[in-house]
Amino acid sequence: MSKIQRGVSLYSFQEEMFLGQMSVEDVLAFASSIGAKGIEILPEQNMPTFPHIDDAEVARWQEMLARHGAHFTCYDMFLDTKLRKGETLSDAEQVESIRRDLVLCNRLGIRNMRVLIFVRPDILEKCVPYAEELDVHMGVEVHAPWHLEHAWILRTIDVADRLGTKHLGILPDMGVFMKHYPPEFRARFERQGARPEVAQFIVDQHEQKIMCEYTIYEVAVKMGGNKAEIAMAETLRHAPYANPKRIKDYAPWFRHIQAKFYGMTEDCTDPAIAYEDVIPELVKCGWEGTLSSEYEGNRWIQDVMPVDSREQVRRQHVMFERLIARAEAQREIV
Amino acid sequence: MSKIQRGVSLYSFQEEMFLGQMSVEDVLAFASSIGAKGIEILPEQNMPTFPHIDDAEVARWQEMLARHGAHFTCYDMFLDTKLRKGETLSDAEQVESIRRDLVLCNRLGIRNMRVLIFVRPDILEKCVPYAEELDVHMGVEVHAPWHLEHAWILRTIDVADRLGTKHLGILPDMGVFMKHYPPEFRARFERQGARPEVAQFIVDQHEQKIMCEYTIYEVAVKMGGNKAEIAMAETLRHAPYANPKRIKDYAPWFRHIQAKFYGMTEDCTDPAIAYEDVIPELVKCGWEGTLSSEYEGNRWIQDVMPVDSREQVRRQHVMFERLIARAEAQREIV
Amino acid sequence: MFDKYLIDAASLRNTGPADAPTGFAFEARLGYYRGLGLSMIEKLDVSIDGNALPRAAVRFDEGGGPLTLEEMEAAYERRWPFGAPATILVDHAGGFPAGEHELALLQQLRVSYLPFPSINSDAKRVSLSA
Amino acid sequence: MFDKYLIDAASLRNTGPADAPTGFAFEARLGYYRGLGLSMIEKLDVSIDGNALPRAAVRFDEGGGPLTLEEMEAAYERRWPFGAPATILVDHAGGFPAGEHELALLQQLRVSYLPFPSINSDAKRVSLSA
Ligand SMILES: [Mn+2]
Ligand SMILES: [Mn+2]
Repeated sequence: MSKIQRGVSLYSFQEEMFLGQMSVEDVLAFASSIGAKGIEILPEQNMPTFPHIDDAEVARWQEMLARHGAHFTCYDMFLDTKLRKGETLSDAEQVESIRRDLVLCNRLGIRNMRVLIFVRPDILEKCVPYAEELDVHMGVEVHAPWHLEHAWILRTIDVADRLGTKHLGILPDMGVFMKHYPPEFRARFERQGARPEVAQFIVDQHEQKIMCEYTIYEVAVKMGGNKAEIAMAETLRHAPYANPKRIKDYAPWFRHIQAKFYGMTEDCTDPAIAYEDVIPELVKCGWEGTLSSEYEGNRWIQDVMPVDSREQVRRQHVMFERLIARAEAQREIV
Repeated sequence: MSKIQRGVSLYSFQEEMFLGQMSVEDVLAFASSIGAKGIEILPEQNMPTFPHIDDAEVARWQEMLARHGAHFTCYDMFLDTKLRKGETLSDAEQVESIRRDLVLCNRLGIRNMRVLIFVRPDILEKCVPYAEELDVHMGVEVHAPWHLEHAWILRTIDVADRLGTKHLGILPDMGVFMKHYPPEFRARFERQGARPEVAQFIVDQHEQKIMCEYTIYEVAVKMGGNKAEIAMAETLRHAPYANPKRIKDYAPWFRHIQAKFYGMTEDCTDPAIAYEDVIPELVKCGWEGTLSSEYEGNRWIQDVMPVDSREQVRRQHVMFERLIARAEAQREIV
Repeated sequence: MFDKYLIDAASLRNTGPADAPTGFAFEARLGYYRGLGLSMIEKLDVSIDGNALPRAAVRFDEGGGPLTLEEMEAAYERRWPFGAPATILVDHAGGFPAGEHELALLQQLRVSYLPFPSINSDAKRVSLSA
Repeated sequence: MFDKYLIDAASLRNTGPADAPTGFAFEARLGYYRGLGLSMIEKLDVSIDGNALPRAAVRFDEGGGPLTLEEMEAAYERRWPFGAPATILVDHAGGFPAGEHELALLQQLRVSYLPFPSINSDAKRVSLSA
């Protein structure tokens, strides 16, 4: 059996939950039904009384998970450094906010915490003793336009190495592996007035992996792009294709993956994110952890069609099963 | 003895050559005097009759090199795709221009050609048969803001791997390893009106490796930066610190290095580029090739002081000898 | 990410005496994928047919009692939860004008991990069903 | 990268009959770190005291004979080598004006690997020494 487990982030169902069409228990029931038993939560999204979570609430969640044979995988933290107008939280306040989250992780029985990428490595260093004591891994989310090799990310890894701790590292968001431009992005920009030939130009430039600033310049200045076209070109800043070969080099520093996606085709393939390259790398290096669905397609289609997050997540998991099985088989042959 | 050889690019002496204060033979004599026997040329800079180089001219260069015990290492090509107003050279014309350069490399006895980063991988693919026949390695210059792992660079490597050729790869410019902000940049922006506290903010942000677009936004929008301050912040787009650990992964695809620098201190250290991290990596992986000085400091200081490219290059080579010897010694111990 | 859902058009109602309304109110949701502390809500701009109403005319109540936007800036212990309706109260002599008008709401949020303010906005043609 | 060196101030001279000059000329260098084919030199803007002279009044000669800027655009076989002076000839009735004036030269180059034009410029206070 594979060491790679499957799960979902509640983030994936934000459309239905926002509109009151799904409860968290509906999400758990659905996730369980597709074998995605690992549950990632955003307490600030999914726990209305946050940050005041009493023991009864903790028990309620544990019972709900048990009812569906599910378990928690990851806690997505936020850090409101701009709580007060015109000033930033002091370092001590930042550490205290993170400690609060670590304590809540521990109470909930969660061993991975997603740390927002803007949190300073020296702040995290001060939190390591709490993370160790509470046995929670703090993983800085590697989110586009950053990538696994960005010097900002390496600073956190350097801190972890220097301290020799196993409780600080990274948490990659698969959005960094955007091999092809998402059709959902293109379609929305076309609905907003992007001319098809300009949209095609942008898609072609991305396909060729041309430095995004060149494309933005071409569209904005040389082609006299309209507002939708320029906005579409600017999405390229956040659409890097990082090298999947690096996964093995960073595997020791991550234990959980946010499996970002924007839309799946009917035959259960992802037209944008390079899971076909990523999953074999994960299998090859023997990585253990959870691929946690992070569907972010709702905002790209909600203007024109109903959002069906369940169907999208279901398709992604069909793909995961297929790709994991294929990679495992390949591995046994080699 | 180390497999790493030392050399200079004529690019380093552009100030003195432009002003007629040094001839190419002066450069060769100087380079040889500091043990930098490998010579990189830019024919479009250093050969006034380019592209018409007759056999007598070739012989003149060979004799000049022999007089100084030097040898050619690399030929920096250009590709004038915009030769004609309003249209781009056809693919066939681009291939023909590159073939012309490869032939000239071969006539000059040069086995490495620096290819500009904008040259398309599919054009280079068409040039591979010529490169193989003429025994010239075409190395796409990996120049900031690109880096070794950028998807555009990986496309060329994919072509090389698919063809199984040893005559296509990359040619890293060490400017991608900018660990600290160059003091020469800062000083010039301060002369142009950047306030010291804003300049310090920019330097601090770079030191922390914060995503450059954030710093540009802070300076331009939040701090109401003046023209010099915004221009200084914008240099951060071209000041990445790529991970030196990747050098070993890409060593099979490069045979020559452009050793970019902006200024050396009197005690022969580079305050900006991470040669202290880069050279041990090169030594560890047994890389064979030439570190070719590419001094680019002239444009940052010429407004306020005379440029002394010789002294700058001399200092860099003192550093190279020191760092190579130290890394070799470390290697023998381990 | 939820701009089109911010204003609950059906919730629009006048406030004050029925025969001499002093304002109107409606339910709104926060256009963000998590809840947020009230102190980080920098603006709740309400406008009718493109005319912005004064900031001082707007109050907010997520359930903890009405606050002026000024008071909200220091409401460090209160939050607007994800997907939850809150009441936007607007002082407006005579109440919401008769007939159909465009009611717009713009939310400007101070999101710590973004260098610029996060802005969500919605505009809907609404009328008081009397 | 060589902006301050573009104009050779000492080379300024009038052209045409000495008693009724029809223009002036000076030596200039290309502000780029390599030579460039003439067809890629898009502009050679000459101005005196901030007043631009007409494009049609300017001619260029790197040694191959004078060309109008229009003709330069198709001069695919000629190059302006690195660091080499070339003559900028300017039609200007009466020659260069008497006394000290600011002479400026702006070069706009079409550099294939840059998405935007490369611009180099120099301005020097000069006077005819005769
Ligand atoms: Mn994510
Ligand atoms: Mn270079």
